[in-house]
Amino acid sequence: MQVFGIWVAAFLTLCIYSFLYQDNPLYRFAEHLFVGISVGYGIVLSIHEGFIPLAWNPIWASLTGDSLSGLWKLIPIFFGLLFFARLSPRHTWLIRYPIAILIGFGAGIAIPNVLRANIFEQTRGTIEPFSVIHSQTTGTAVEVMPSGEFTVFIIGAVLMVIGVICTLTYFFFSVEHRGPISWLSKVGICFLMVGFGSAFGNTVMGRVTLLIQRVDFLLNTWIGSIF
Amino acid sequence: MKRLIPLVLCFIFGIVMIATQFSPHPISKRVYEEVVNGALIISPFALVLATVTLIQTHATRILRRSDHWQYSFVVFAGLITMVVIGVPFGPKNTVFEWLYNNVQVPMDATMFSLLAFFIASAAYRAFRARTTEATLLLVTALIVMLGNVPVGNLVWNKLMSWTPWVDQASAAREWILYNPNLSARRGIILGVSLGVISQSVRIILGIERSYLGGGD
Amino acid sequence: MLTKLVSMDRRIVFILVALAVIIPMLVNVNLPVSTSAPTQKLYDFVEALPKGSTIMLAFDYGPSSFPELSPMAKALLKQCFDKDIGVVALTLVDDGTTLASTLIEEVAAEKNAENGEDFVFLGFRPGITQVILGMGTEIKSVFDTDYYGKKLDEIPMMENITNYDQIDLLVDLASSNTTEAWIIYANVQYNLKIAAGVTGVMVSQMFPYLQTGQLNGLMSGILGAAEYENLVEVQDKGMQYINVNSFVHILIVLLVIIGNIAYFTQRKREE
Amino acid sequence: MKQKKIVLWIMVCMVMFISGTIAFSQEPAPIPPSEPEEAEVPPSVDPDVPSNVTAKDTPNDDGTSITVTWDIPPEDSGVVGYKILRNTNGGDFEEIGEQLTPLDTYDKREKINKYKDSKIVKDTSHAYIVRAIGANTTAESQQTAAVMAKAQWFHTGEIPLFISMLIFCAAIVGNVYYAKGGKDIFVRRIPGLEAVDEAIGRATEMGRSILYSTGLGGVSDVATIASMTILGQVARRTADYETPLRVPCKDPIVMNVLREMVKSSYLDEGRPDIYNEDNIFFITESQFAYAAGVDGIMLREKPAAIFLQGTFYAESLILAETGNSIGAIQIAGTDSEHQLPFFIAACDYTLIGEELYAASTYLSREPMLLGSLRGQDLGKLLIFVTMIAGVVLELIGINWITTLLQRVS
Repeated sequence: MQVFGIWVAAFLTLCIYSFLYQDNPLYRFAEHLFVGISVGYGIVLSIHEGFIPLAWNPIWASLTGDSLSGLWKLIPIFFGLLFFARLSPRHTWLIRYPIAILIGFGAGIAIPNVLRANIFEQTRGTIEPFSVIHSQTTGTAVEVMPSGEFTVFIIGAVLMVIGVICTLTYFFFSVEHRGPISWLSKVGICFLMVGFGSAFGNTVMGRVTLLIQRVDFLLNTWIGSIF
Repeated sequence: MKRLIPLVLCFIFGIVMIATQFSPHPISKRVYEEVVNGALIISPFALVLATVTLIQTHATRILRRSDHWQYSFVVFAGLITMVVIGVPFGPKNTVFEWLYNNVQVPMDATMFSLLAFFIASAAYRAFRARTTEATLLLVTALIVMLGNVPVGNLVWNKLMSWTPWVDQASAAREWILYNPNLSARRGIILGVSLGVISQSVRIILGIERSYLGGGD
Repeated sequence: MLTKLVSMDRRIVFILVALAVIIPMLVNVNLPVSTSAPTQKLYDFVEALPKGSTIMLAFDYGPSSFPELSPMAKALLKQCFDKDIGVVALTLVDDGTTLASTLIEEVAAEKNAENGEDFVFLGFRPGITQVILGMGTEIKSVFDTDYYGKKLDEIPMMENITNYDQIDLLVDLASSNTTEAWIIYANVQYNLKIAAGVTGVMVSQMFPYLQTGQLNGLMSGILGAAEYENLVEVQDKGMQYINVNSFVHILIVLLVIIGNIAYFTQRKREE
Repeated sequence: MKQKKIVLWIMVCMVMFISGTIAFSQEPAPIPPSEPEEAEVPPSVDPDVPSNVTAKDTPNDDGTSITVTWDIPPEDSGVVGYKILRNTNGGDFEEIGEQLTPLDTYDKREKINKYKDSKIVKDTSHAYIVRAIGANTTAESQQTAAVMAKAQWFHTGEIPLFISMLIFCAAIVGNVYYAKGGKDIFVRRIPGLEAVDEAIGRATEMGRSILYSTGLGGVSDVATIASMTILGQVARRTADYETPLRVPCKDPIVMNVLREMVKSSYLDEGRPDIYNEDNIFFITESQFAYAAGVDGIMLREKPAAIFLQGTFYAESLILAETGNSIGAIQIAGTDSEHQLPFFIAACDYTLIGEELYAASTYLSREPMLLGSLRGQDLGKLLIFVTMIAGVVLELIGINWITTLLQRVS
């Protein structure tokens, strides 16, 4: 069974790589199989890891036991069932109820968390290096940085503030980009490009490693299993 | 009925989720947990619905004999196999696990690994030093790539052996990633976060209604 | 010729990439790997631990990043088993469980390490923050049994281990933000020493923690794995993959340079 | 005149922000003094009696703990550890918990000894005694007043967060009403948006379809909602030109909303007859299976224009490169900052981050969106001011802004 599994996996791997040459029946076969299998997998997981432990078990427990708290779960189930209204064209509008709940829920969760984790945290991260600069220059720092390293550090900190401000300026929409604003936003674009370049370069290694692993599988595990 | 109730529901759930996050009281904690759980229960139902749609789409394709209709049978085969084995026996069943490990995971990994090819071809085609911005993009990408693999330092140490600095290829990469890269990302994140907040405020207050679709 | 080079069919690029992977893999070329300071720091830390110490190893990655992170885990486990350092392993990611258990069993079989004597695999519990904080007071309160269903009380190695006080180092192998969680909750609140091995894409997020000394070492991506294999003197996937990686990187760099030369020569001629 | 108003607005926000934050920020703790160490204490001394012992309901919790605090003894106090004793409703005192070292109880920020008792009995009052342990002898403190733990409804530590949330909300809502009142709001040109018409026109000329993907995001993601608005505008044009518009979906809920949306666009243009529901269809929820499916569609149908707008992950480049290989005009836009480089490299036009949100405003010109865009710009100004003020203050050694931002997060 294990050897058979390797052969199946190798066959499907090659089917998908054949896409690199052009569209062909083998790729179409793998693509459709992949879609079918993944939807099936999704259904099984949402029943076994979602519906049963989260809704069914608590309800069952309150039907057989004393505590009735599990019956609360009937409310979300009711709203979930409203999705089936989609099947009847006259009642389609009913699915707006569960969708509205999910959207309101998502929006409510987002506001404080985004403010905290992204805005406050990122602003602090930009300002903080200057407290190190202050403590280094006034001699209150625990560890004194070597002067060369400190210079690099100052350049980095100043560049960071300039970069953040210029990039943000690029994202000003209700002002026309003329004069100083246009200059700032041009510098911002330069920062963005450097950022994109480095993100691109940094991702290469991870993706190539994934490819190497697949080739390793084909060459060593699969072909290796033949000989 | 068709528009007002959804807007009210959206408002209530939004406000409740915000309020509970500012309150340490046990009752508010309990409400928070129940709502999070409730949302987790509602979402899977949407998938059941989607499956119905998927079956409809492919059934129509087969009935109408549209292009490549034969492949729709493959979709059904995969779907039915997983559901017939998985739903009654659960995801820890050996056959289900076998299918997952030898069919789904390899295909997932292979699709992911296609990126290596596409990254190379995108780099070859798009990295042309046409403008200042494009040049910046290209040069940083090259520096970071060389700093990532040992060859980068090897080449540096060979070429720059007359300078006192060693292993500067990886140091340059580190500096770029930590400095200009981070500030650009911060700029994007700050802007996007403001967008997220304003969108959420509009949704909760019922100003943004596009999710209701058109009609009445 | 030039026009052809400028608008080269991408399938030629694909073939070149494939060759740059397959040939070095078959031929086994070895390029020297120098060791970066953060990796060396981790190695030195583990090497300095006396016999009978314990490290905790968190396998916080799923199938999509295992090519990068599992070589690190292997090299580190080999070092620990060779030095008689106990290993308490666990995962905070649900799809990491099978990967982690297979890997540990494989290395243990190779090094003759005993489950329960030399290592323990606790498995997975949901809720990252709760798990990390909970183990700070008592590991048993979060994991009452190990992955194989054995009670922690009955495991000889766990006899003297109740919480982080008896753990000398935590190594987090991470593909997402788990390292930050370990630092915030286990290091700041319980003074647990922490090191990490992360995917290449994550590395830049870790620099600040290295600077502040909250990380006692860092392996970055497949390069970090190769460096570590080099230090513990094993030849494995890390070395092999980084060598192949070098070739693909060189190929891409060359492609970009050739593409630009061709593009500009063509443009000059047209003018 | 207008500008004066804006400046006034910002000033008001700033004053509120700063005064609100000053009130809740504290003097930051410098590096803690040498932490008390047990080894250096000469063993013969009797331990000092713990002084100033108080018990309080722990603030900002759910009513499940009481915090006991006492002073840090001088270095030669002879204390090697502490034990906490507790009584319930005036009963006898019993030891609770293990013996604590001075390091366990030392609180860096407030420079005080602190013990949080989280195993209290609900709805009962407790009094505490702190017993200092010396090398051979022990010394007990006075007993504290009895306290009962209460749950709080509002976390006072979150006040700055709460205030800044209110300010942002006010800025956005205010501007939305300002815009709804008929005031014109300027939106700068967004490069790449001009290409939308060009792309649709080309598809029409060639008699090919248009492919539109809203990415992997759920219906509550901002990027998805922005993308839906853009799709609504694109659909109006395709309804005019009778160009087929294909929308593969990853999320079933998004699919439902999109169907409604596109249908109403076609209705608005008076072409409900050419709206075909099957053109907006579900593929799968699995990330790479979705990519495989969309790739297949691209190769078979060869759309002339491809829009990739919304939240994308690693599959971004798979889609963009395949789209490029069939020679389609590609307009991408995402707020996932990790994927932007790949879109920039592989697509003809890319909307970067917030540009995606602004694009939906630019195309639809809805007062609501225009207003909130201006509100967001005010938010950016506020961040600017905080950042610059923070840097300047840090350089002269005042760091309450940093401390405050840190405490909230």
